[in-house]
This record gives sequence, C-alpha cells and structure tokens, in this order.
Amino acid sequence: MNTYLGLVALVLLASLLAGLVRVIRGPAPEARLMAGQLLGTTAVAILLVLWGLTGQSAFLDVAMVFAILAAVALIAFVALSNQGAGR
Amino acid sequence: MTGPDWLTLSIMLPLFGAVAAFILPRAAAGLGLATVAATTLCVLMMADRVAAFGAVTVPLGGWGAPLGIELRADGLSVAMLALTGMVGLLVSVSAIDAFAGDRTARQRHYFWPLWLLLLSGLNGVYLGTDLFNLYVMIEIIALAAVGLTVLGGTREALRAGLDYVYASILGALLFLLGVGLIYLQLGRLDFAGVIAAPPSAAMTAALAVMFVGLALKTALFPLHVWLPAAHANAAAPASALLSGLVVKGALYIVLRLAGYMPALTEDILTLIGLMGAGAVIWGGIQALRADRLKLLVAWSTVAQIGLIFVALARAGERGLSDSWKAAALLILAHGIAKAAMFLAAGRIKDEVGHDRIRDLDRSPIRPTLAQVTFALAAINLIGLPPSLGFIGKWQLMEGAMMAGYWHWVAITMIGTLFSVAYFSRVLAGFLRFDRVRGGPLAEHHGWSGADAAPLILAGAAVLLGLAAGPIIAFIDLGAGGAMP
Amino acid sequence: MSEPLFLFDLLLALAVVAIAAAALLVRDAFAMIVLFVVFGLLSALAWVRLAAPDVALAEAAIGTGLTGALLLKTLHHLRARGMAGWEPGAAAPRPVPRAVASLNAGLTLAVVAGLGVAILGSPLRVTGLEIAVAEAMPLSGVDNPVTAVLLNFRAYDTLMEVVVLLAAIIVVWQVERGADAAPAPSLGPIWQGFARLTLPAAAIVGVYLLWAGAEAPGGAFQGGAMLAAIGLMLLLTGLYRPHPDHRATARLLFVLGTVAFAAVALLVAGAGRASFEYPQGHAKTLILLIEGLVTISIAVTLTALFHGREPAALKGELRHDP
Amino acid sequence: MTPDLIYGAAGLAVFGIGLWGAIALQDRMRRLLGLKLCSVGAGFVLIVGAWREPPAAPDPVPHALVITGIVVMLSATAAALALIRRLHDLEAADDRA
Repeated sequence: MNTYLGLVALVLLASLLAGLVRVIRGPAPEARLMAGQLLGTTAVAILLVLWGLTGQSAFLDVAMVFAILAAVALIAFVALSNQGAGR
Repeated sequence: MTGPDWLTLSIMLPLFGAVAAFILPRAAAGLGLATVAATTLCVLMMADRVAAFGAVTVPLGGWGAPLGIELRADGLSVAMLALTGMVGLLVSVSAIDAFAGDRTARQRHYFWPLWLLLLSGLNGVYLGTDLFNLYVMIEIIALAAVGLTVLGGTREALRAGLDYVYASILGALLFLLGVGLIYLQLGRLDFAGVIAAPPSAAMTAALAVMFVGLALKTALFPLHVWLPAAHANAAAPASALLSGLVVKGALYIVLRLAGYMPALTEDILTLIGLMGAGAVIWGGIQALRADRLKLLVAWSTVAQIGLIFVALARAGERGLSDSWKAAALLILAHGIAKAAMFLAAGRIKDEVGHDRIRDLDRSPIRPTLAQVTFALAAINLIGLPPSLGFIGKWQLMEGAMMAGYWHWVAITMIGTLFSVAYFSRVLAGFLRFDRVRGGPLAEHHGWSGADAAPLILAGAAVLLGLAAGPIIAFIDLGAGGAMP
Repeated sequence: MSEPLFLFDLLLALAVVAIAAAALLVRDAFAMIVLFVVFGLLSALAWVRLAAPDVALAEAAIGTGLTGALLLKTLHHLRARGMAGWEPGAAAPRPVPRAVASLNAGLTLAVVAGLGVAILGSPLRVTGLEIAVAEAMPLSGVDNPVTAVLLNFRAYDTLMEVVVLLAAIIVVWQVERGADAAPAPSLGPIWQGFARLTLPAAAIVGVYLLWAGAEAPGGAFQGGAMLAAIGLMLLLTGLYRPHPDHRATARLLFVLGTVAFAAVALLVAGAGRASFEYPQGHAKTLILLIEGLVTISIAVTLTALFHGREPAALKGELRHDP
Repeated sequence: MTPDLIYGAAGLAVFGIGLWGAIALQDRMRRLLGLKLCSVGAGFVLIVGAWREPPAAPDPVPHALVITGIVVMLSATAAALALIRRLHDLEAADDRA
C-alpha cells in the first residue's frame, strides 16, 4: 500500500515538473498562467497522497490553503495582467 | 529582579512612542522627543543598577535561556545604550528644527515613528543575548534605517536607499544562515551556549558566514559600497542617526561575538585586520577625492569603521580583552563625533546653500557655530588629545606596540594622516576669506538654536576623553564571559 | 521508508534547486513570477515532508502567495508606466562583463561548497530544544508546540516580528507618498462573480487556521494571511476602494496587534513575574486575546502592503517634499 | 540517505543560487528574488535541523523561527518593492522630460 501511494506521489510530482515547460517557454501569458494553475492542483493532489501515507491531518490543512491560494492567485493574475477585462 | 524592569522598558517605551507618533502625526515631534528623553532616563536607571550589581539579567516570560530569551545588561551594553540615548536625544532636538515648517511636514510625520522604531531595535540589540532575536532586531533596524535614508524622496536618496536595502537584507540573511548552522550544531541559540561550544569546522563556518553578513551591514571594506551614497544623500538628522548609531548595531554584535569566541585563529584575525586596513586606506583616498562635504564625512565613516576592525584584529595571542576595550572606545567616540559632524555638515549646507567643498571659502556666509562643531568633531575623529577618539587610538597603538605588531601601528598612523589631510580640506575652506566675492562678511548666519545640539555633542566627545578612565572601568563591568 | 518516497524526495529537492535557478534566469518577467510561485509551493511541499506543516502553511500563504501578489502588482505597475516593452534587462544599461560574472559565480560556489564541507565534516543531529519544550508544554497554555514557542517561550521574538511588519507599512507609506495611483486592476463580470464565490471560502479557512492554531498547525500568521487574501480580493475586484478618510482607522488597525501584545507583556509583569510571563492559569486566555488582535493587525497590514501607497487626500497634498 | 540530508543540500544550493542572484544580477526585481531565495535556503537549513527520524516528533523551535523569518522577509520585500516602484516612476518621468 505504502509503496503504491509513494509511486503515485512520484508520478504526480513528475507530471508537475513536466508542466513547467509551458511556464518557462510560454509564449503567451495565458499559457504560463494555466500551467501554473495545473501545477497548483497537482500539488494539492500530492499533499492528499502524502496524507494517505502518513495519516497526519495537518497535510489536509496545507492542501486546503493551497487550493484557496490557487483561486486567489488566479484572480490576481487575471486582474493585474489586464487579461480579465470584458470577459 | 526587584524594582521596575528597566531593560524591557528601554525597548518597549520607544515602541509605544513610535506607535503614538504614527497615530498622531501632528503631535509626532513632541511625543518623539518625550519618548527619547524617557528612554534615556531608563538607561540611566539601568546604568545605576549595573554599576551596583555588575550585570542585570531579565528572563523574558520567566523561562530563561535556552528555551526562552533573556535580556542582559552589562557595562558594554549600557555604554552602547547611553551612546544611543545621548546621541539620539541631541539629534532629536536638532530634528525638531530641521523638519520644522510646512514644506517638510510629511518628512516630519514619518521621521519620528521610524526613528523611534530604530531606537527600539538598537536598544534590543544591545540587550539581546539570543542570536535569532538579534536577527529580528537587525531587520527592524534595517527597515527603519531605509525609511530614514529615503526620507527626502529624491532620486539619489531612493537609489542609495534601494542599494542599502539589498545590502542590509543580504547581510541579515547571511547572519540568519549562520544562526541556522549554529542551531544545527548546538541545538540552542543563547550566548551562553555559544561560548560553551567546542570549536569545530562547522562552528567556524557558521561564525564566518555571520561575520560576513555583519561586515556587510557595518560596511567593512570591501563590502562598503552601499554606505557613502546612502549616508551622503539622507537628510542631515537621518545621516547623523545612520552614521552615528545604525552601523554601531552590527558592529556591537561583532564585538560581542568576538569577545565570546575563543576559537578565533591568528589567520582570521589577520584577515579581518587587512580588511580594516583596506578600509582605512581606501576610505581615506575617497574622502580626499570627495567633492561634497557630506560625501567626505560618509567616506570618513568607512575609514573609521576600518580602524575599529583593526583594533579588533590586533589582539593576537594576548587575547581580545584590551583591544576589545580600544574598539569599544573607538565605537563610542565615533558615534558621538560622527553624529555631530553630520548635523554640522547639514547646518553648513543649509546656511551656505550648497556643500561643495571647493567653494566653501567663496561663501560670504559663515555659519560659525556649525564650523566650530565640525572642527571639534574632526579633532575627535583624527584623534587629537584629550578627545575620546584620542584615548581609543592610544589604547589601540599602545597594545599593538607592546605586542610587537608594528604593522598595525603603521596602519593607525596612516589612517590618522589621511584624516588630517581630508579634514584639513574642509577646515581650510572655513578659515580662508580671500576668495569671497560680493558682499561683506558681516553676515553671520550661524547663531541659531539648531547649532546647540551638535555643538554639545562635539564638545562632549572631546571632553569625555578626560573621563576615559571611568568609562573603561564601566565598560568592563560584568564582562569576561556571558555567564550571568 | 519505501523506495518511491526516497525517489520522491530526491526529485523534489532537485526540482526546488532547478526552479530556483530557472526563476532567476528566465527571460520573461511574468514567467519569473510564476516560477517563483511554483518554487514556493514546492518548498512548502518539501517542508511538509520534513514534518513542518506550520511552516509550510506560512510559506505557502505569506512567503509565496502574498509575495507573489506583491511581485505581480509591482510588475503591473512598472509595465503600466509608459514602458510597455519593459522587460528585465532593459533597466540594466551596462551588461556585466563575463569575467565579473564568472568571478561572482565562482565565489558563490566556493562559499556554498565550503559551508557544505564544513557541515558534513562535523557531528550532526544533536538534540535541540524539543525536550525543554516538551517539559514546558503543560505550562504554556496551548497544545501546539509551535504556537507555544511563538506566543509563550519566545513571545518577545514574535512581538518584534509584528513590529517588523509595522515598520514595513510605515516605510511603504512613506516611500510612496505622493505617488500617483497605478491604473486600477480590471476584472470582467465573470471574474467578479468567481471572486465573490471565493471570498467566503477564504474567510472560513482563515478563521479556521487561527482557531486551530492552539492545538493544530496554524495560528495568527497563517490565519492573518488568509484573511489578507480576502483583503486582496476586495481590492482587486474593486469591492473596496481605500479612501483618505479611512487612513486614521487603518493606522489604528496597523498598530493594534503591537500595542495589545506589548501592553500585555508589560502588564503581566510584577509580583515576581518578568515581562511576558503570563500568570498561571491565564496563559491560554491571554494568548488567544493576543493572537486574535495580532491576526487583525496582520491581515490589515498585509492588505495595505499589497495596496502600497497611502490613500491620499487632496491633489495638493500629493506632491512630495522637495 | 535520509530526507534531511537531501533537503539540507538542496537548501544550501538554493541559498547559493540566491546569493549569486543578489550580487550578480542587475535587474532590481530579480535581485530581490535572489534575496528571497536566500531566505528560503536558510529556512531549509533550520527545518532540516529540526527534523528527527520518525516516529520522533520534530523540534518545534526552528519551525517557529522560520515562520518569523518568513514574515520578516515579506516585510523587507514589500519595502523594497515600494522603493522599486517609486524609483521607476521618477526615472520614467525623467525619460519623458
């Protein structure tokens, strides 16, 4: 069970890192932003898996904060990069 | 602990004062001055206790080190607190005049909260015995000092301020990394634990990182590049605080840690001494080349700080005890005299209308009192008897000669010659009248109340040399190990 | 531990280092900020792995979330100021000579390598203060050891940390006095609706973190940061517009935490107790009181730090001093 | 190899990268980012120092110190960014003049 969950965490991390290519190469800000959002979601998933591994509920709190921050970050990115007007 | 806790109060009072001055900007000046006076009174009461008991310790929260944080006042702390109180009080008095009027209303509104936060941070450093707490305190000092640097809002001040932020934060973070490494080794951060630590490569590395961070913050050559612009472009009272007090915070930590470190090897000391010697020479050359008065004064700070490090470095196998005292005396002398000098330079600039050294002798306006103040401060910084600066240099040279370190004696002499040369440039400008064009010399704009504070400071720096014996004895109180 | 977790740690550590370098080197400034945020998230993840959930929360909310927002706001400001093509590098007129650059890199490498060697060469893993903390926990008034350290054993540090925050807002107001407002952030109706949906969730999480701090990870700083996220959204959506008349209230809220904390610290002294020494049996009440007020101050101060400029009054007052 | 060694090395590396960025880069925001990396690197060192082999609980003191460090760093960052914005405004005004 532990090995299985560990493998899942590893795969999630690998997919998170693969998403970084879009962040670095862009070219459009939207692409970078969406990639960043996906990374945030993957990070939440990793935290949930780690919670499954250790059973410490603190990981859930961290995951919750990540999720809220992702939403706030989205709004901040949209508002401050002038992408959101008129949509 | 019986009676009021003067240690905590001397940190908290400026904190409350800063808050009050921030909330009530219109009353900021009065609140500020009252707070500084009250804080200085606290320090005097503390000095009385230290004189009676040697060292006073307050375990905050009742836990005691290493779990909690302790405040500790001994002779050296109180001397630094007294320096801060005395310089702070007189700079405050002159700040009331400097920031009077509507044009500087906003500068006035922000000067007082920032300066009081700075005072709180400085007092916290001088009373602190916990490495991480010192990190937090130097960050408070850094933020407040940056705010004071950019008070004028000019482009040059902002640029200098930004460079100062980078240097200051980087210095603090290097210190923090050192703190982390020490915790990794010792599992505690109080001074007592650090003294008792067995020497090891990791401890040396941690202390080296911390030293580099602090050297960046005190602007030891070659990490000084941020200082001249920052100090030269600030408003005069801010410059006086920055140069007279702020660099002393990090310097004090170096002094403390040096006093506690038995493991300092000859090589490291020589390296520190070489950095100091570089500062003495490079600062001297730049001060000779400076075209503006405040820039010259700022470069002389670089040189003087170098000299203090030379004093620290020349201990050798005889131990750090008496070079430590020489360094402490030099710190006190420099603090008082440099604050006076920056205030005087500010007054001269205000009255004459510019501070170009080359044209000082063309001005028909001679702010006499400010010029006298400048000369008195210069006497101190050059190290002429009977000033406090003289006693410090004498201690340094005497010790170095007895230990046979002639190279350090030579560096001290070279530094003295440089300071005579660059201060003479200014003093000659004050005394020459043959290049004055236009109106008669009758206009003495110098007799203003604003001259009183810097004059008192400069005079005190000279006269305190006469009381050097008691001062040295006081600094020694409670020293010799941090064990309470 | 199982093999995959070891690989996980290794990959995560490598990623953290690589992203740190990439954030500094990437050309596009916007990408720099996104990479920085990803770096912060991964660091928080690493700290969770190192059994430090409190720190991970603080890093995610304050070190990454709010710092990222501040960076983004600054970039927005710089780009809006007539320098449409502003890119990092454009502000650097003189390129660094190659020799200097490699010297810098070499020096840094030498420093880090020296530190690494020195540390690895010395005995590691001494006992820290955990035993002392565990012994004092029953007296601390709270059940979360980190909160006990922050608000009881090392409360003095924490007070000074709140003061640092106060100093920061004073400096920011002072620096940006008279600065013109940047163009207001713009959000379309759909985003406005999304923001309104997010607000209550953030509020609940913020209060939860504050409340949970007594026994579980969380506390004043994490809770305050979540509440500040609400403040950010209010500003970004234009639901709240700072007005000059609010300045006095804002100042009061900035100092509230500092004053309450310092006053409690001084007032508990006496009768044989030192400053910061809570009377027996009252520790929990006092800590909760301090935490509550400090949280308010933190939330308001962080929001104000994001807003930047002091809300100015008349146009005449806008001009800075000569 | 335990997690603390891996992450300790990573923390030192991050500190080094940040140090390089803070002294070698020219762009103002990037230099600041370098400083932020330094602070995270120092945080790693402290947290690694707190870590104990499970099931032992970690040392809470460094955790508290790092939280303090994070808040302090945010304060410094905010002040520096305000300076950057203000300075940019003044310089942009110069360019137009």
